[in-house]
Amino acid sequence: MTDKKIIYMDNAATTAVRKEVLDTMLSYFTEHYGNPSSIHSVGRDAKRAVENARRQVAAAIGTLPQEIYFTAGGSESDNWALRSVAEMLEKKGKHIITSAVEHHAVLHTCEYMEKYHGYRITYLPVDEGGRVNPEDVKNAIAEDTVLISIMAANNEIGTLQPIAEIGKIAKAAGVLFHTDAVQAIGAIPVDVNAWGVDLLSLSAHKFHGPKGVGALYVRKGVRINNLIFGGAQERNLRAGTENLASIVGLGKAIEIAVAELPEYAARMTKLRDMLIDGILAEIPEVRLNGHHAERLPGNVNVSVRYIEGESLLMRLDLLGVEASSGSACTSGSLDPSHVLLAIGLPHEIAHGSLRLTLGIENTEEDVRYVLDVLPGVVQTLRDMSPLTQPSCIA
Amino acid sequence: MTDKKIIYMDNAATTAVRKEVLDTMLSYFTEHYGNPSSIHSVGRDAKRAVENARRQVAAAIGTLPQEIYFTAGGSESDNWALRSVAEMLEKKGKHIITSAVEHHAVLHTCEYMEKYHGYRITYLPVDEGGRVNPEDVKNAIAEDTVLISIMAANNEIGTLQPIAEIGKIAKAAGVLFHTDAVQAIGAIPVDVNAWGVDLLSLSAHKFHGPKGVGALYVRKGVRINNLIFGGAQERNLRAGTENLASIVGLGKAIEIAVAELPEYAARMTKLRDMLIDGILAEIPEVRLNGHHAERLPGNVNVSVRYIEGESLLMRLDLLGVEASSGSACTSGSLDPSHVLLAIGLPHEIAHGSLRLTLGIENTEEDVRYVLDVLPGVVQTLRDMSPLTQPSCIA
Amino acid sequence: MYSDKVMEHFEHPRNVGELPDASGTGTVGNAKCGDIMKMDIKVENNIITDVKFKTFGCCAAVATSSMATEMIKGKSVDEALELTNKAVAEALGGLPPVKMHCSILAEEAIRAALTDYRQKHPQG
Amino acid sequence: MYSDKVMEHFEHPRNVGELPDASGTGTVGNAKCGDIMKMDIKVENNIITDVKFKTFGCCAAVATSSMATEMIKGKSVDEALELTNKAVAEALGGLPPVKMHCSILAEEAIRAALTDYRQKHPQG
Ligand SMILES: Cc1ncc(COP(=O)(O)O)c(C=O)c1O
Ligand SMILES: Cc1ncc(COP(=O)(O)O)c(C=O)c1O
Repeated sequence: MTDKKIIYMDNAATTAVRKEVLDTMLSYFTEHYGNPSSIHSVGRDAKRAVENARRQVAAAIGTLPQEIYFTAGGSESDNWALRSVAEMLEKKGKHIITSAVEHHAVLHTCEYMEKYHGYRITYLPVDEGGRVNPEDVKNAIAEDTVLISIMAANNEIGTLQPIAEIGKIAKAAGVLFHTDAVQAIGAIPVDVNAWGVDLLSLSAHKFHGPKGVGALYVRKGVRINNLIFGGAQERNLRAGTENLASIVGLGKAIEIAVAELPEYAARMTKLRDMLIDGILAEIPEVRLNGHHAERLPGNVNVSVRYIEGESLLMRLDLLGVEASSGSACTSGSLDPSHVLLAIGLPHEIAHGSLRLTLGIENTEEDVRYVLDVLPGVVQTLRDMSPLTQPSCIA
Repeated sequence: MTDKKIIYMDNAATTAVRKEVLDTMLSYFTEHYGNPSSIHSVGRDAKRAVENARRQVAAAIGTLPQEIYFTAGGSESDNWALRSVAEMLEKKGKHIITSAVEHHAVLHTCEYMEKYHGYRITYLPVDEGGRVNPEDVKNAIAEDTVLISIMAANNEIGTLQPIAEIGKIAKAAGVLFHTDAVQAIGAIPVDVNAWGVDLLSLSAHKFHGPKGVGALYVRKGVRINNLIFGGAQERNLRAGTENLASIVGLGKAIEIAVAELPEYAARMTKLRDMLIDGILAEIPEVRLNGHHAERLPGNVNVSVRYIEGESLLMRLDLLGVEASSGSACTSGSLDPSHVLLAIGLPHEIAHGSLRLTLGIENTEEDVRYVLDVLPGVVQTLRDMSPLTQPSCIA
Repeated sequence: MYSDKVMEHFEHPRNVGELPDASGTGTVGNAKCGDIMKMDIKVENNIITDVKFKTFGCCAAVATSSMATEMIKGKSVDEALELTNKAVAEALGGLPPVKMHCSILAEEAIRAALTDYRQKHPQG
Repeated sequence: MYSDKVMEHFEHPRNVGELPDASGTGTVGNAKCGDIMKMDIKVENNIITDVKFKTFGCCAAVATSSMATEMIKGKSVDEALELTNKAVAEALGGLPPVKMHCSILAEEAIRAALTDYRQKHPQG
C-alpha cells in the first residue's frame, strides 16, 4: 500500500510464510489437488504428500509418523488434547493440573470443563520470572488427576518451562502430560522423548508456515477420542478433508525451522539481547518481564511505566514498527494480560507492556531503528500522561 | 508426472482451486500475513480481508456477516452445530432428528452424543430416490427435540432434500434446524431465509476454494457454545488464529460460484444427462441411483451389476478417468455406503456403484471419452466376475 | 478499526498539557482499568478560554480527550455541561463499540473539571 | 497404496476364466461382503496342469487370485495345499493391512478347489 518500511516484530503473533514453503504448497492448490481419501491416482498423490509431511513433523520432534495427527492449528490441538484425554479417562477422575500462564486455548478449555463437566482444575502459580515450580506439580497430583498440561514456552513473556523435569514427575506418577509447544517449535530443541511428554500441540504459522494448520502429537498407547467426528481421516480420529496444501506447508516449514534452529537461535538471541540492553539503557523506569536466561531467543517483553500499551503500539505502528502489548484492548476486555498479572505486575504497570518478537527477517538495522524511535515515543506518551506525577498513581 | 490426460470427475470429493481464487490468496501468505487480532497495521489489513470474506459468504447465502463464523471445513461446521446447539439446549431435552443419508460428520457426531451424552437420535428413512419425507420430520418432533439436521444435497447420490418444507415444519414447531449445505453451495441456489434454516454448514473445497476452510451460519439469536475455546476470534465463539489466506480464498470462491451458478448449473445438467443417458444406453444391467429430477447438476451415480466398485475405479483410473465409488474400500470397512443401503440397494449391488461428479473443467469431450471407455471396462470386469452366472449371486 | 479522525487526533492530540492557573480540574478513571484522564480548564467571564488534558490510555482515550477539549473551548460553562459522550464519539467519526467507554470517560472528565470550577467559584 | 506388483496383476490378471473340464472347483466369499473368488483346477497325475479364476472384488482380490493361480500351476496337489496367504501377499510385494483378507480368500479358494478335487478323486 504505502512505501513505508515496515519492521515486523510481532512474530509470536504470526509469521510470514517463507518463500520456499509457499513454493512447495502451490501445486497442491491447482494441480495435485486430490482428496487424500480418494483411491484414484490424483487422490493417491495427495495422500503421499500428506504422509510425507507427517514424516517431516514426526522427525522434527523426535517421534514416529503414526503419532502425528494434523489439525487446524494450535488452539484445536490444545482443545482436542485436553477434552479427549479427559473424556477417555473419566472413570479415573476429573482433575487436571495446568498453570496460570497457559494460552487461552488451554485455560478456556479448562474453564469449560470445570463449568460444564464438573472437572477440578489446579492452576499452578509461577514465580516472578514466569516459571512453574516442578515441586508444585508433584504436590498437586492426586488420585483423580488425569492430565498435566504445561506449556513449553510462553507466548507473551517468552519464559521456558522445565518441561523435562515435569515430564519425569508425570511419568513417575503415571499421569499423562501434555505440552503446548506452539511457541517452542523452531525456537528451542523439541524432543518428545527427552521431555517425556505424551501429547504435544504445535501450529505452523508460528514458524513461517501457513495459518490454520497444526498438529497434535499423541504417544502410542494413549487413548484419545475425536473432537471432530466424520470421515476416516487421521486414522479415524480427526475428520475432515485434509488441508492438503497447508499440511504440505507445515511439513516443509518445520523441516526448515528445525534444520536452521542452531543458527537461528544464535542470531535471534543476539538481536534480542541488543534490544533488551538498549531499551533498559535508553529508557528510565522500564522493566524486563519474563525470565532472564530461560527465555525464547526472539522474545522481548518490557513494561514501560506511566504509559498504556495500545497507545504505545499505535505510535510505533505509525513509525512502521509492528509490535504487540499485554493488554487485550481489542478483545473488548479491559483486563491486562493474565500472564503479566501472574508474574506479579500491578495492573497499571501491566497495561504499559510492550512485546517485540523477532523473526527470520529481522536484522540489526531493524533493532537499531527500534532503539532509535522508541525513547521518543515513550517520552511523548509520558508527557501526555497524568501518571508521571507520582501523586496520581492509584 | 505423466503426460496422460486426466479427466477428473470426482468433484464431489474435492475440487481444484480456481486460478482467480489462488491469485487472491497469494499475497496473504507472504505480504499481508498479519494476525487479524493484532492491532498494528499489518494486523488491521488482515482483519479487513477476513471481514471482506465474511461479507462475501454472507451475501452468497442471503444473510448478514454477523451470522457467519469461519471454521476449518464442513466437518467442523457440522460437529460444531450439532454439539453446541445441543449443549445450549440441554435443559430443553436430548432428542435430535436427522436422516439415514447424512454425511458421516453428522452421523458420527450423533452417535457420539448418543453414546457419551445420552441423546436420543431419530434417523429418518428415505425413499428409493433418497428423499426424506417432510411428514416424517413432523411426526418425529417431540417435546424434547432440540435440533433437526437434514442435509441440503447428498454427496453420494446427489439427491436434493425438501429443505424449505422442513424449514417450515421446524419453525412451526419451534425447533432449530441445521442443514449441511456442503454439496449445495454453487450447485443450487441457497438462501437461509427462503429455506428457513437456523444453522448451515459449508466447505470451500467443494466449490473450487481451498481445503481446510469452511463456515457455519448461525441465525442471530441462536445460542451456541464453542467447539474450540481460546482466543477471542470469531466473536469469541471459535478460537484459533484465522486461516487468513484460505478465508480470503473461501470468500472469492463462493462469490464466483454464486455468480456463475445459473450458467454452471445449466452446463453441468447437460453434461450429467449426457453421461446418464449414455451409460444407461450403452451398458446393460445398470441402474441410476438417487432422484431423477431432484438432483445435483453435476452428480451421476450408477450401480453396475456383477462388478465391484474399487476394481471399476482403478481400471478407469488406469485410463485417466478419476471417479469414486460407494464402497468405502480404503477406510478399512467392507460395508458399502450407508446411503446406497438406505435407498434400498442390496449389498452386492451397492458394492458395484460408480460416482462421476462433474466440475467446471469438464467438457463434452470428457463425457464422450468416459462413454467411450466405460463399456469396455465394465465388460472386462464382468468377464472376470463369477456373478455373471446367475446361480452364483448370493 | 479506528476512524481516520480518531487516528488523526491520536497522532496530533490538541491541548495536551496542564494549566498552572486552572480555574477547575477534574481527574477520572483509574490506572488499574487502563484509563485516566485529567482535564484543566480556564474560565473567564463564564467562558472556557483554555483547556488542557493529560491522558493515560488507549488511542480512543487520547482521541476523545483531544476532541472533547476542542469541543468545549470557547463555550460557556453551561454549554460545556451539555457535552455528551455521543457527541464526542460522533465528532470522531464513530468509535468501536468496545471503545465507547472512552468517550464516556471524556464526558466525565469535562464534567468533573466544570464541577470543580463551580465549587471553587460558587458566585459565577 | 498398492504395490506395483499388485497393480500389474490387477491390470493384467493371469489365468482369468473357467475350465469346462475342471478336476476341482472352489468358490469362497460372498457378494454381500464384496468379494467372491471361484477357482477351477485341472489335475493330471497329481500335478496341477491348469488353473483359472473368476473374481468379484477389489484390486487386491483380483491380484491375489491371479498370483495364487500362478503360484500353484505346475505344483503337486500336496505342494499346492501348502500355499499360505502370507506367501501370496509377499509375492505381490505386500498388501495394505485392510486388504490382507483378500489373500486369505485366495488361499481359501485354492484350498476349496483342491478339497473338491480330492473329494471327487479319493483314489488320487
Ligand atoms: C455433505 C458433506 N458434508 C460434510 C462434508 C465434510 O466437509 P470437509 O471435508 O470440508 O470437512 C462433506 C465432504 O467431505 C460433504 O460432502
Ligand atoms: C502458546 C500458544 N498456544 C496456542 C496458540 C494458538 O494457536 P493457533 O492460533 O494456531 O490456534 C498460540 C498462538 O496463537 C500460542 O502462542
